[in-house]
Amino acid sequence: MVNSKAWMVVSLVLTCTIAAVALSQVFSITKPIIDGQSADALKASLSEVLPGAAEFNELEPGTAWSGKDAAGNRIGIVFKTSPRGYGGPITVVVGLDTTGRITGLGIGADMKETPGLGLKAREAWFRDQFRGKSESEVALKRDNGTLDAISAATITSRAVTNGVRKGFAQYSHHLKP
Amino acid sequence: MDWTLILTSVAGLGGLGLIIGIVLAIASVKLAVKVDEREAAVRAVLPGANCGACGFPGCDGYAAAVASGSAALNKCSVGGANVARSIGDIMGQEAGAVEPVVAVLVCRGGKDVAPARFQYKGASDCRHAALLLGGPKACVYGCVGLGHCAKVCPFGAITMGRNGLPVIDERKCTGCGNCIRGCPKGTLLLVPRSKLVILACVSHDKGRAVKDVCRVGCTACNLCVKVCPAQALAMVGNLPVMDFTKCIDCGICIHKCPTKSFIDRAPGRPKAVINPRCTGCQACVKACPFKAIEGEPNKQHKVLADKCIGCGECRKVCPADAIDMVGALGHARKGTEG
Amino acid sequence: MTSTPTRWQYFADGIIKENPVLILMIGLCPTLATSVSARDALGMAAATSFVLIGSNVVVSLIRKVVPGSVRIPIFIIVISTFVTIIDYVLQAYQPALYRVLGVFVPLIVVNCIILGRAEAFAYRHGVFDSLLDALGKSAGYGLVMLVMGSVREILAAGTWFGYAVTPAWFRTAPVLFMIFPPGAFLLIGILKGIVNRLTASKV
Amino acid sequence: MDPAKILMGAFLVNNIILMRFLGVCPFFGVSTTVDTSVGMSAAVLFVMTLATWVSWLLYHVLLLPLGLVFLRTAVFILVIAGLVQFVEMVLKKYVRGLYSALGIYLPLITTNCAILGVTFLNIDYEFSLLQSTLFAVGTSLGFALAIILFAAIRERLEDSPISPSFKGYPIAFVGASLVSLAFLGFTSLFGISL
Repeated sequence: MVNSKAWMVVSLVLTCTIAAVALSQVFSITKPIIDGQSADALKASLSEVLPGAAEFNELEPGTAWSGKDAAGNRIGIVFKTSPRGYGGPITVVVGLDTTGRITGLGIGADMKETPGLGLKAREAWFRDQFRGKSESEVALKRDNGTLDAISAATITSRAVTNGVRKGFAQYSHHLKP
Repeated sequence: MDWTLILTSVAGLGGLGLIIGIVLAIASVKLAVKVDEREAAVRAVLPGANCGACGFPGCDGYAAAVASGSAALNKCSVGGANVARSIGDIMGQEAGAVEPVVAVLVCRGGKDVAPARFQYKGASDCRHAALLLGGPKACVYGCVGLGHCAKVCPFGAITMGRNGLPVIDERKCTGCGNCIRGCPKGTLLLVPRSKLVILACVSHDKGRAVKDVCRVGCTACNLCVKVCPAQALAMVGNLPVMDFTKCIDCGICIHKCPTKSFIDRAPGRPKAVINPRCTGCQACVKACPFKAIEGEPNKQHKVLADKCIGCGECRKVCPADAIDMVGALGHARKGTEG
Repeated sequence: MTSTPTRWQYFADGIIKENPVLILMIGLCPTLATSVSARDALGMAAATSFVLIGSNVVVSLIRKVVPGSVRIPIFIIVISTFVTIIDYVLQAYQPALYRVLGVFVPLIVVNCIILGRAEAFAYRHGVFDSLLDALGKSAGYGLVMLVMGSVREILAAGTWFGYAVTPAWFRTAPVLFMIFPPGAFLLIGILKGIVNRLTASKV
Repeated sequence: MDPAKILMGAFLVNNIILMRFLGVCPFFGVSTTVDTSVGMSAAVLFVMTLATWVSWLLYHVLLLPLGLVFLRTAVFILVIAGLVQFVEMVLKKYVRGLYSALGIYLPLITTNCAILGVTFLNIDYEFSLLQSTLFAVGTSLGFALAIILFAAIRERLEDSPISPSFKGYPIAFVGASLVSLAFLGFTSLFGISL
């Protein structure tokens, strides 16, 4: 019985079914937690790059939001781009004030850069460099700009700066009220 | 319990499992390789060293050839007689007797007696060294001594000696021939295990040319050819070539050779002893090539033990059958059984 | 093996005598890739151990009913189930560690140790022995990962589990080489040399 | 990303073995001689390309629309395992020589991190089918380059005088470290940041 052809197929299908049931259960349990995390993570990251903003409404689904302060008047916009880094896409979130200067830059948590190297992009010193820069000033020292790259992770640094410039070009039209 | 998710994932993964299961099931039937069960049985008997001594690409190759009947049953020298017999049983035929062979080093030019002519710092392998002007050794014919044979021996029978010559452990050696094929200088020879006296030199030079490069090299002085009682040696290319069928392993050439270029694989040799039946006819005195017998005519003669090498020539000519070979039993020579 | 190995040996062998990475030479990919810092290395070792223990137990449970010809796909599904579980559990409850390990968590499913042990051991031994073997191999794997992670972190960042253990001047110019792939290869080469020296066995 | 960059990126810039650490087990196991390495590379090229097509189609046709993304790992590895077993049967039937040369390494191709790794990277990089194919071919060429290059070095290492405890794997690792160092030189060649 153990080695008959029929049992060969049946055992495979049986294992797949059990696996499928188990995985779907695990997924349905962990999915809300993961979504929950990323939902409030999104809100946190948006307000982090646009200080003083109380609530956001979506300009473009998933990529651009406009931020209002507690009093309800617009103080700027936030956009998200995902340039391709060393290990895969990097989510970059940029806040712009109404004059088009960067108020803050956040880097998504789910990037797959080389552990311990590209991941340094998330460190504050690198992100804070972007504060106060306008579109033309966003460039690495190496590309005759003012920002210095993460040592030994030029690919990641360049990916972030390119992402920011691309974001400026695509979304700064939202700034004009 | 999100039933739709469970059902879709079961359908997805389960369905895929079904498809793959069916494909593999059909494939295992259609693509089944028809393996002759005799081939599997023969393969199981073979030692599996894949050494190629049988002339086939490894044991699988030989098993396939035997099963298809296109190979003799006793080609596996590594397995020897019992493997041949079990293959015979499997194939239902009588396997011929297998003459066990063993690898022997036919060069005694170690570092102590055969100096190098330049320092070789390249890859420590004979085949590489031999490419460079024939190797670092003054004698270009001799064993380079960098251990290629030791490396290729699948049975670990060869280790490198102190003087840079390989030492072959005859108990482990199965005669597979890997070392013979690997050696760039051809200083290893496959000889039947029963063969005891072998020339240990491969130099085609003569006289002084050999003396300059190696103290134990054969200088082609032709003495061994003259003294050999069975005329088993013939000088070809400055080397005495031995006819194994004629040679009676008496050992005379070993002791007569001025440069000790022969080796004797017998651990010990018997000695001649004259018993009282001796009539003192002195036939043996003339026959002994080493003047090892003395005594007055018509009196009981005596053998000088230190001079006698146990070649057995005296025993052959003694009319009164008064001489026996004593000691080192089990190494009696053909025609000189003690 | 003259005497059938005692239960204790199933476990103890895994750590030194049959250490999966340094002796059996399997499971090299994640070892080299995620041992950039001690914390990540241990995180990876823990995740791998969870999957190894789970799969060894399940494989030995079902070994009698698994048909020989499709045993590999079935083992694979069992292993990938455990991997997906740890993948989503990490994402949900340990997002920080998950971000660091990145693509290597799903790649545990192809970690040669797990399928290797399932095929070589669990398929032929009882549940309890397989569990012991899995624990032993995980301990051995964890040990190697700890050593690799610590050495690389100390050399490359001057810290150990994040705490500075080296003088300040060293941290300004650490041995960045150890973060890069060549450093990992070199380190495991030296470790393997030392192990050879100790066990005096020539692999 | 234009095709040439993907191909060059996978082939040289981010070599799958030496830079991404995927496929290291067969890399050390098979690379003792050049011809087994060539055989292994051919098998990897074949299986990796096939696996990429099948996994890409499965993902974008079956998993994404049905929202079964969490099954990605299980489905991909199941497909690869089935594929390798199928390839093993075909090789055993028609290409006996390669089958006996690769022997143990065929089932180990299933657990070859490089193949599954590539299928995951194709999804993460959101490549189209053509781009994925290019990436797979580039990667397996990179695999072949690394393993054949290294096999030649290892054959040479066999005969060099090394202290006994470093002979075999340790010196192979050190050798690999140097080869990997050389590949490090390719980072961001032609501005490829793949």
